[in-house]
Amino acid sequence: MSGRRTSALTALLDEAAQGLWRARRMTVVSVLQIAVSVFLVGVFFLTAENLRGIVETVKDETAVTVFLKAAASEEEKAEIERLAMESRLVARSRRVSTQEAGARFAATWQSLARASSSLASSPFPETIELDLLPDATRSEALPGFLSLLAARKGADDVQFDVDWIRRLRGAVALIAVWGGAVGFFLALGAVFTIANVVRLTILLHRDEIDILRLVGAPEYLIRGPFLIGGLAQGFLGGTLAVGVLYLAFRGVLRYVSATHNVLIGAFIVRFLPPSACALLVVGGLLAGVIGGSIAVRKKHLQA
Amino acid sequence: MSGRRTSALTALLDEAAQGLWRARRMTVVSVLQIAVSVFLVGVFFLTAENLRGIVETVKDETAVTVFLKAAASEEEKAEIERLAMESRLVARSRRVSTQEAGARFAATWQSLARASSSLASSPFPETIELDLLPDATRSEALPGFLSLLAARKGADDVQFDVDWIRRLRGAVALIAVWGGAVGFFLALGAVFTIANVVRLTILLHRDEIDILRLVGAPEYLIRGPFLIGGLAQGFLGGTLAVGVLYLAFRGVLRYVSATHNVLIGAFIVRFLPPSACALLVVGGLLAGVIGGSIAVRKKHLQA
Amino acid sequence: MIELYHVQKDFRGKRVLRDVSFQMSRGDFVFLTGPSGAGKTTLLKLLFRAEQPSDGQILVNGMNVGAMPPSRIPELRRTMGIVFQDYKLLPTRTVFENVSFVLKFLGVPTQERKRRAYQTLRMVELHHRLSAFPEELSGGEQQRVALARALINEPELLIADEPTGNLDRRLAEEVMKLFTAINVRGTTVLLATHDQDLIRGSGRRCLTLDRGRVLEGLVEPSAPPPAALLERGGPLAEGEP
Amino acid sequence: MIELYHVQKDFRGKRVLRDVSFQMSRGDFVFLTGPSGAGKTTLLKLLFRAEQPSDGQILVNGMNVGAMPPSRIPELRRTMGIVFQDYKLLPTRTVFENVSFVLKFLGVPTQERKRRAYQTLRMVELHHRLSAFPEELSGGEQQRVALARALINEPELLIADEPTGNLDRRLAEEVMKLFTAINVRGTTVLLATHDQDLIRGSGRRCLTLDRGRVLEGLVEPSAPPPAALLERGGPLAEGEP
Ligand SMILES: Nc1ncnc2c1ncn2[C@@H]1O[C@H](COP(=O)(O)OP(=O)(O)OP(=O)(O)O)[C@@H](O)[C@H]1O
Ligand SMILES: Nc1ncnc2c1ncn2[C@@H]1O[C@H](COP(=O)(O)OP(=O)(O)OP(=O)(O)O)[C@@H](O)[C@H]1O
Ligand SMILES: [Mg+2]
Ligand SMILES: [Mg+2]
Repeated sequence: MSGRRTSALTALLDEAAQGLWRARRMTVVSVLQIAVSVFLVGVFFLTAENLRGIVETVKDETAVTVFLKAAASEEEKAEIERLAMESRLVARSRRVSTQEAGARFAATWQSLARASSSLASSPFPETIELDLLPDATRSEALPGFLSLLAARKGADDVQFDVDWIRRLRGAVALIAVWGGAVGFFLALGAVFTIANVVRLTILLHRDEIDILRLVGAPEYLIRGPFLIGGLAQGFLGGTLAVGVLYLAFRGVLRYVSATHNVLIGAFIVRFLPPSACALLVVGGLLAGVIGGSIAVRKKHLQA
Repeated sequence: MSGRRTSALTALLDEAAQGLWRARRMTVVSVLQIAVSVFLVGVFFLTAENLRGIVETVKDETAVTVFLKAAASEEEKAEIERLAMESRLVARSRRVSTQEAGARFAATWQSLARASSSLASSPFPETIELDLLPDATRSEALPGFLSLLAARKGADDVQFDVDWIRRLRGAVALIAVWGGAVGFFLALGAVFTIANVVRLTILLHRDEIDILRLVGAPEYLIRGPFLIGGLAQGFLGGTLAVGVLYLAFRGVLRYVSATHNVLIGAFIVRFLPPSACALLVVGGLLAGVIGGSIAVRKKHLQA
Repeated sequence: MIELYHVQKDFRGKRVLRDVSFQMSRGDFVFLTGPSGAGKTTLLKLLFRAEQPSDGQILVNGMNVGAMPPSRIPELRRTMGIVFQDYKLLPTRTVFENVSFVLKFLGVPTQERKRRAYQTLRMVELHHRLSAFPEELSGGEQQRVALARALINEPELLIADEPTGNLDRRLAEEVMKLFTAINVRGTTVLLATHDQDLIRGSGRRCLTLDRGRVLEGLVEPSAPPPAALLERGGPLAEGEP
Repeated sequence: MIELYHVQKDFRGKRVLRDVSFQMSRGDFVFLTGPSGAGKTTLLKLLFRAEQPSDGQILVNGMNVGAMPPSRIPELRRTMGIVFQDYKLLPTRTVFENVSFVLKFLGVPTQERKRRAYQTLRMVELHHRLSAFPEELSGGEQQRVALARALINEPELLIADEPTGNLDRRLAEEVMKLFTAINVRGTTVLLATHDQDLIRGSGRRCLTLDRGRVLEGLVEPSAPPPAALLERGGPLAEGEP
């Protein structure tokens, strides 16, 4: 019994390997096709992942800056802070001293740090930065609140570019919804493409399958090789896609940092986490297996 | 001669139509496959087109705002403007009066216009907006220039968030390069997929082609139907893709404007121009024709 | 071994077999003949469930073939050796693989498969083309590969549809000797053919199909062909429902 | 019409035809026979350039077939009617389309095509199956469709490879009558067959191939078969380079 089982498994693996090898050009093309599809989905994942990072950064930037008069007393400053925190519009308040503002400026323009520190009067007044709560920009109370702040004694000016933030918000929302739609279409396209290629491949083998059935080949030896083949192709394609995606990612990153001289670290630019990579490989693998099993399903009774 | 020619053309068209109809399921699938591929490329085009719009908006936003003291004299103001224009960093200078700033604010927060105008003291000081030249943010002279402006008599404060703009610039650069790479991969994937599907389809007809050759069918009647078929499928697929793309675009737009309550008009959100649509359809059409002609090319001598 | 009771077969309303009944016992050797389009191939297809009967009952080896669940079909076919009229060789596999494939799923080890494939191909004089592909073979050679595939497993039942149509007289006679030998060893043989010479020379029982009806005749060796039956044969009657 | 001079054909070093020379004039009717694997089909394939000769010269209708540019092949084939040993019917087209396709690219209008297809199919007794697909036909019916396709165009040269292998005796004789009739109307006929009865009954010139060599013999009606030639025939000699 055990000997017989082993031999059935051997026959199955043997058939699968032979099948892939006999149609080796087709095998390569199928693997590439799956890789291309998985790759495109991966590109989307990667883009979405990093766009999300940027969007989060943007969200954090919805801050109000209160410029303080140089002469403002500590009490006046504290009152502004208290007012802000009581407003139900502000998440966090932060005091930025003249020195700190200068240091910030120096940090981003390092080469010019000296020039800045050698200026007679510091161009940076002390400020209070307020992080707004997520929905504050849409609140009807905001304009009044801003006026109120500006009218405080210690406040010199209140800076809040509503228009700009509103636009950015719109853009982010648009990108998010559009990105979701694109991702949906991409995944759909990939599934459709892989299924289609597998279907066509098996249509090519239709006569062979009919003959195998006619000579009484057991179903596991007819379907099995297609399933194993689909699995192997899907796995290879998925892995290939993730590998190429990683290389493409590193390439683009290197190109951008070389030509634009930006400290990419400022953004959360990162590759897909291992779990997402695994998901992509599994996706390719599943596509191969499901395509294979669907295509072999029918025509059981006839011929 | 003319009668014979007509009949050859008739035979050709007849064969092409019959071929498509005989394999109608396959025809539908091929059209869909081409549509999916063209659609994905179209999605990318559309995204790129609109992202470009946003990026341009962002570029325009690299402005320096000089807040003027309420007491600043006209001479002082003019001097600041002159200084700005002489700096070789500034593209345009624009004065924004208190009224204008209030109106802007009111325009974006229409429902709150009254509240704003009823405030005792206007929260909006008069400002001068300076549009920087494209490379100004990278110029070493910028910090000094900003300090200089701030030190002017009429100037109350100079607002310029270098850090934020630097980040945005980096993001835009990254998105542009990455987008280019994605577009390249997408187009490559689409071409590969269409060619692959056409190749598989013709492999399915291999025996038929061999037989037609054996009974002496002229090449135009063997290849012609595949070319015409490819052309028709490509055209249908391309048109379908552009149509669905338009519908998807409108759908997303409607969804975003309904849920986010933003005046999309603030951005240059637009569908692809007719030329790009035509390009997509022609792309699908060419893919079909080229795929068809490549696949029928070989095996001329043998059989 | 084979029992047919009132079997009918219609294709799209066209009756191809009408009220066919006959029995064969284990170890029998029976010819099936009849003019082109009489229904020979259709009758054979019913036996291995490549078609289902429109009416009537078919028993093969005690199994009700017409009504068996699809999952049991492979099992049924594995007890048979079948020579198809159009050979049905796998175009992407060599002669050796085509012939030995059936042994693979019976769990026969590779060495043994090779040995038996060689032996069987030797019987049809094709042992020198083991590694050729079907398209590199002549018509007659392909037919002999199909034959070898059916014989390699020493099946309980051998169904052969026109197995000598592309063979010259000498090879045809060799093949008939093979069938006789395998029949002596216990295999039941049902052989469809047009070749009256083969039937005449054998003295076996012979079923004649004519327009879907079965007429039985036992032909003695060296007896004249059953002209009365044959001359009636023509192409299928037109448009009979 | 057909001239072969010292033609050789090798497949991967295996010599299938060796030094074959023969001539046929316009209007001739010649049989080609020989055991299975002798090279009959290969010889015919050379005539319509489905294969190229390894050596020697082939002239058909004055055209040097072995050396002609690929672009002229369709033209060559259109002057011929060819019956392939394995039929080569288009599986996705009906009997009518299969038969009338060759008229399509000769510019024959639809009505005329229909008329001629019906007439030709009537000659092979298949006019009632005009709209059937090949897989719905019996082996012999398929063979007759292949025959009709070759005949419909009243070609200058008819090449038939085993055209009666799946036909019963009565139909085979009908087909031979057809060939004789078409030959009388001027078509040159070259017919490969194993069926010695067909050759015997005709009294035509007969080329016999044996292991790639051609042996010529004219068989008189009712004369005994050329046993001396035939009995030598066996399967292909092994491994000859
Ligand atoms: N799938 C089908 N659909 C419709 N008609 C069919 C189908 N299969 C067979 N037939 C018809 O049934 C009749 C009998 O066919 P069958 O193949 O059994 O004949 P046969 O006796 O084997 O003939 P031959 O000697 O020519 O092979 C034929 O007229 C054929 O056209
Ligand atoms: N493409 C090929 N590659 C290798 N060998 C081939 C090829 N085609 C034919 N042969 C071999 O050439 C020999 C002659 O083949 P051919 O088909 O001409 O024989 P035939 O006389 O037509 O036989 P049959 O009567 O069986 O049809 C055979 O042994 C065959 O195996
Ligand atoms: Mg039959
Ligand atoms: Mg042959």
